[in-house]
Amino acid sequence: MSAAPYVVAGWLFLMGCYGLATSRNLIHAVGCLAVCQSSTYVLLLAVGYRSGGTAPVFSDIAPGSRPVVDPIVQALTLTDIVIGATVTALLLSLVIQVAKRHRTVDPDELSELRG
Amino acid sequence: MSVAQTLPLIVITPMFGAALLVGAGRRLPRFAAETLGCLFAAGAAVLALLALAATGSSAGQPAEWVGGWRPHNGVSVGIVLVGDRTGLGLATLVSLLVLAALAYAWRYFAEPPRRHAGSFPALVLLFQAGMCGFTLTGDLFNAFVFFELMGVVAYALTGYRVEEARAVQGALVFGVVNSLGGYTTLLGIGLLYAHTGELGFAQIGNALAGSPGTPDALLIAGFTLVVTGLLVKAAAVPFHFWLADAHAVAPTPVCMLMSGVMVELGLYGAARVYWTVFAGPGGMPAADAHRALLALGVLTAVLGTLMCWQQRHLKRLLAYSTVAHAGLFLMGLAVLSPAGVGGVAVYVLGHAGVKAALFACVGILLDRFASVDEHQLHGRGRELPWVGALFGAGGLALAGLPPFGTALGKAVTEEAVGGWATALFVLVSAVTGGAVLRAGARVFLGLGTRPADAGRHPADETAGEEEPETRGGPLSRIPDTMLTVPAVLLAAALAVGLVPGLRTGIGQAADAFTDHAGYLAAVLHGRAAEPVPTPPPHWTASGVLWGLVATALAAGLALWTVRRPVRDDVARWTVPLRRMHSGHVGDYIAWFLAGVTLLGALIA
Amino acid sequence: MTGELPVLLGLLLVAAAGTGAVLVRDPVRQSFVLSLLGLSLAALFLLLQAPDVALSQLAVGSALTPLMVLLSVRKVRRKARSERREERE
Amino acid sequence: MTMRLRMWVLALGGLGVAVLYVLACLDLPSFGGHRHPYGDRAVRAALARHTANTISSVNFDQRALDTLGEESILFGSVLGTVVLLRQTRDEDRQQPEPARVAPSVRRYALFALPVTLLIGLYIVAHGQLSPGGGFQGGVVVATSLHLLYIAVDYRALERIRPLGLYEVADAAGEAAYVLVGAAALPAGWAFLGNFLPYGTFNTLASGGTVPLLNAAIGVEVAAGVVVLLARFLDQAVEIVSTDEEAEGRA
Repeated sequence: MSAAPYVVAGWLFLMGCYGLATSRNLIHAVGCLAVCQSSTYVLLLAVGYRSGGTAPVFSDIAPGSRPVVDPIVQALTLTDIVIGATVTALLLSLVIQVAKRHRTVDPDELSELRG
Repeated sequence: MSVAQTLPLIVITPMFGAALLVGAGRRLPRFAAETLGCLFAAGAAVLALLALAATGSSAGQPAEWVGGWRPHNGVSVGIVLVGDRTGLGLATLVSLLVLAALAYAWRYFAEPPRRHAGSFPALVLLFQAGMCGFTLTGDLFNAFVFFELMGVVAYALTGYRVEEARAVQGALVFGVVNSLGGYTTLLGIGLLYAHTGELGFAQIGNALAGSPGTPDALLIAGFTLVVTGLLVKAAAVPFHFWLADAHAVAPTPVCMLMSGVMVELGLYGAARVYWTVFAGPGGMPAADAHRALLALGVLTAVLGTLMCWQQRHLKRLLAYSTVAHAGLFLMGLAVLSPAGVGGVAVYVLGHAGVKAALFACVGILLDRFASVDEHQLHGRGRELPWVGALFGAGGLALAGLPPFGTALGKAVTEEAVGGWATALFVLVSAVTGGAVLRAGARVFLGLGTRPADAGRHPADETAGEEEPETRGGPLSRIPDTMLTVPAVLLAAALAVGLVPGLRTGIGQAADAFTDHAGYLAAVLHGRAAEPVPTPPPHWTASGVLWGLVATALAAGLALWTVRRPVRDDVARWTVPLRRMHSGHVGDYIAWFLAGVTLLGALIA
Repeated sequence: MTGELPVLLGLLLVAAAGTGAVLVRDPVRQSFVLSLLGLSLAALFLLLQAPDVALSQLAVGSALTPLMVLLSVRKVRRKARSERREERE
Repeated sequence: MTMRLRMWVLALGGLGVAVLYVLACLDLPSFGGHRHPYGDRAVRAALARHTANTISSVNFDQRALDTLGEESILFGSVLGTVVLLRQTRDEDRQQPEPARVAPSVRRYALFALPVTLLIGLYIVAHGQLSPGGGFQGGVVVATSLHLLYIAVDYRALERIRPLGLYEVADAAGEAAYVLVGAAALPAGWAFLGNFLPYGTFNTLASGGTVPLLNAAIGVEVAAGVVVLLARFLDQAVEIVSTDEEAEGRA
């Protein structure tokens, strides 16, 4: 258990890379990139977890009454999620244009840039 | 207002300008939008210059805690912006180059999207904000955020000409590889946070000092992963594949920015992270970092040079020369000494001016003749003598002709690396400069035989027939701005080599940049520490001599090549090399992972 | 230790969904698996006491991203379809 | 590069990264550990500033510069998408046909729309108190408007979606964040300083500038996501290349 979340994060990252490297469809590749990114969420939140801790929101618990988990990593993950969504949007719009101009979204067929 | 307080303004001025341009974009005529864009870019440049001038006279490294979260007893919850000379100097370089790019695009650039007159300058301003933020921040995660900001905007700018098939594809490859690099960096940040519980450069460095000794696997992995993303941006082999694909297709003003500063900012980031976080006790042993950076630097320089020489697509040629020079910069940083950093700083300044000027010249060719192919353009440049002169001067400067800044930077850096490196520096400069001179001799002088396939060569995917970027088809007359910008940039590159004050400033900046303890003291305790002064970069007889040798070699190489008949088939031994650069995302990702492994193995 | 069993299950679910999202090669079906990945990540984040993050993961990961993927697929497919018809003619 | 060579490089690289990463994991403090120096400081700082939701305090006060960067990334990529998915010279617009919607779907969507909209606004408004905030709420608000597409049709959506206005709102959100941050300067604070009174703990007006910055993000995200989705919908529904159009008429 003590290292399971970290291992899962690494697994997601490598799986995403595998998908990116072997993808035959650029839309699928962008999805794989999103999988890669989810590894960073898992790692960050796992790093900030504290056994028995509760969420660092003090609207219904009294400050100091219970241990809380690390709020910093949560803020970082929030930022990270926004970045992920925007990068996905931008890459997908590029894929749409690639499909229009090259009439394919298969990276194997897109070999115009070479050498 | 103190120097420190101006630091955030350097970042937010272009941001606000971008918001204004988008908000008012529907009503603004094109002229007004472009003027506003230039004004905001210039505003940030002036602020950066003023801050730099004010810092130049004092010893400290002004640090601004955003939100006023000043540290107590060395700990804080906030983010710090640090205006040391290196950071501010780079912010100034970024802003001036952005101004040059906007001036170059002035009025000539293709019609903006309907009712979005301000979108191009707005994107460029956001690019500027991202780069300035990246140079000034003193926080690892904040650096990642600004890194992503410049990344995201750069992808959009690369694909700006959506009707060009290659542009959108290059932008996509660029986006995928760089995003993956960013996420790798973030994984590394996560590991370092788990290890130290801090995010600021200085804070992490401080926390690491608590557990001195040989680095464990966690620290090695953290360093490797963080640096990977930065090296992707810096186009170090084997993370460099995206660069040529993106640079070859991006609009010319964007190429000027990407080759001139964005790539170099990746190197800056890696160096900054090393010195502020890992250079102290409990960090990475200098020998390990030296070995890894030097090996990657040599690899990058050699591969970039080999690829550069084989290109006939002029933008790709310049792009690979950027890869080669990034390798040289990496070798200079690998020395891990103020002399190496100072040399690289001079080299980067000179290179930015020269490379941006060369791209500007190629942009003129593209807009006049709708091609950037060395063979197709054979002799056609004779009607543009001034562009030819600038292009030739740029080629000579790239090869290291004294007294250009590139020559000084090359001389100081090769001396800092020492030994066999001098030969490599001379060869890389000679071949990349020679490639530019060769292209210039063919295009602008019409030397050599006219290649038989000058018309069309369907088998070669990297031939450079393209749509011009200007509105209403090819230009009949070159606008003054397009010619002035490269001239000014080359003059600036010349000034870098000639102005003694700049050299002293860079020397001081390098001393402070490599002073780990001084940075920590300045940021965490507000104590100004004067680093141990070392001699600033300066001209030496041997440096001038090697510069002249490299220039002569480059000129000789160029003349020798253009006199020989153009060979249709490429040399056999280069085939596997060219195959590697396939433009296939999957290949690049595989190389990416291999690169992380290589980097980790070199460090461990 | 028993208190962390749900976290372990959540991790397994996330790992499985992530693997599935990579192995499912058809982008339409992938977008559904991605949305499942978003949901399981949100659940995991709740278990890790991160309701803020869970909420935005729910909004982005299981709605916005799959929606954009689907719209892109629709555009790309439509383009491809019309071209195939052209070829037949 | 051949497929086989790529797989070899990939396998070697992946293996190396896996080894590096697993070795690092073995050195990591075990999951659920109690050492979080920065986190503990952040909690204390948030309470000192009367912000009940520590994450909002970190996002909009302690590390507000990160959020400015994040907001700019969103702004930049919305702008980038607008530019990349623009209608090019070889493309035309096609009027989307009015669609027939099943009454049950319509009833559900028309009911869900105001509810979702309200939830979204609530999430934005309570950002400094309870989980949620400008970003999460903004996405919910933007998504709720698109229920109209499901309930009626694309044209109904277009009627409530004057895109120009949303683009201006997007820019205004970005500018507002910068301006609130800069407003601290004349008051003698650092940029993004929390110069307003902190208010009473656990009330809507607590946290000083946190609710203002939160609202700026909310506006920008809601408007930005609407513009973003509009571009994708445009591509999927309206914009056709000339050859597609010819085929459609045939």
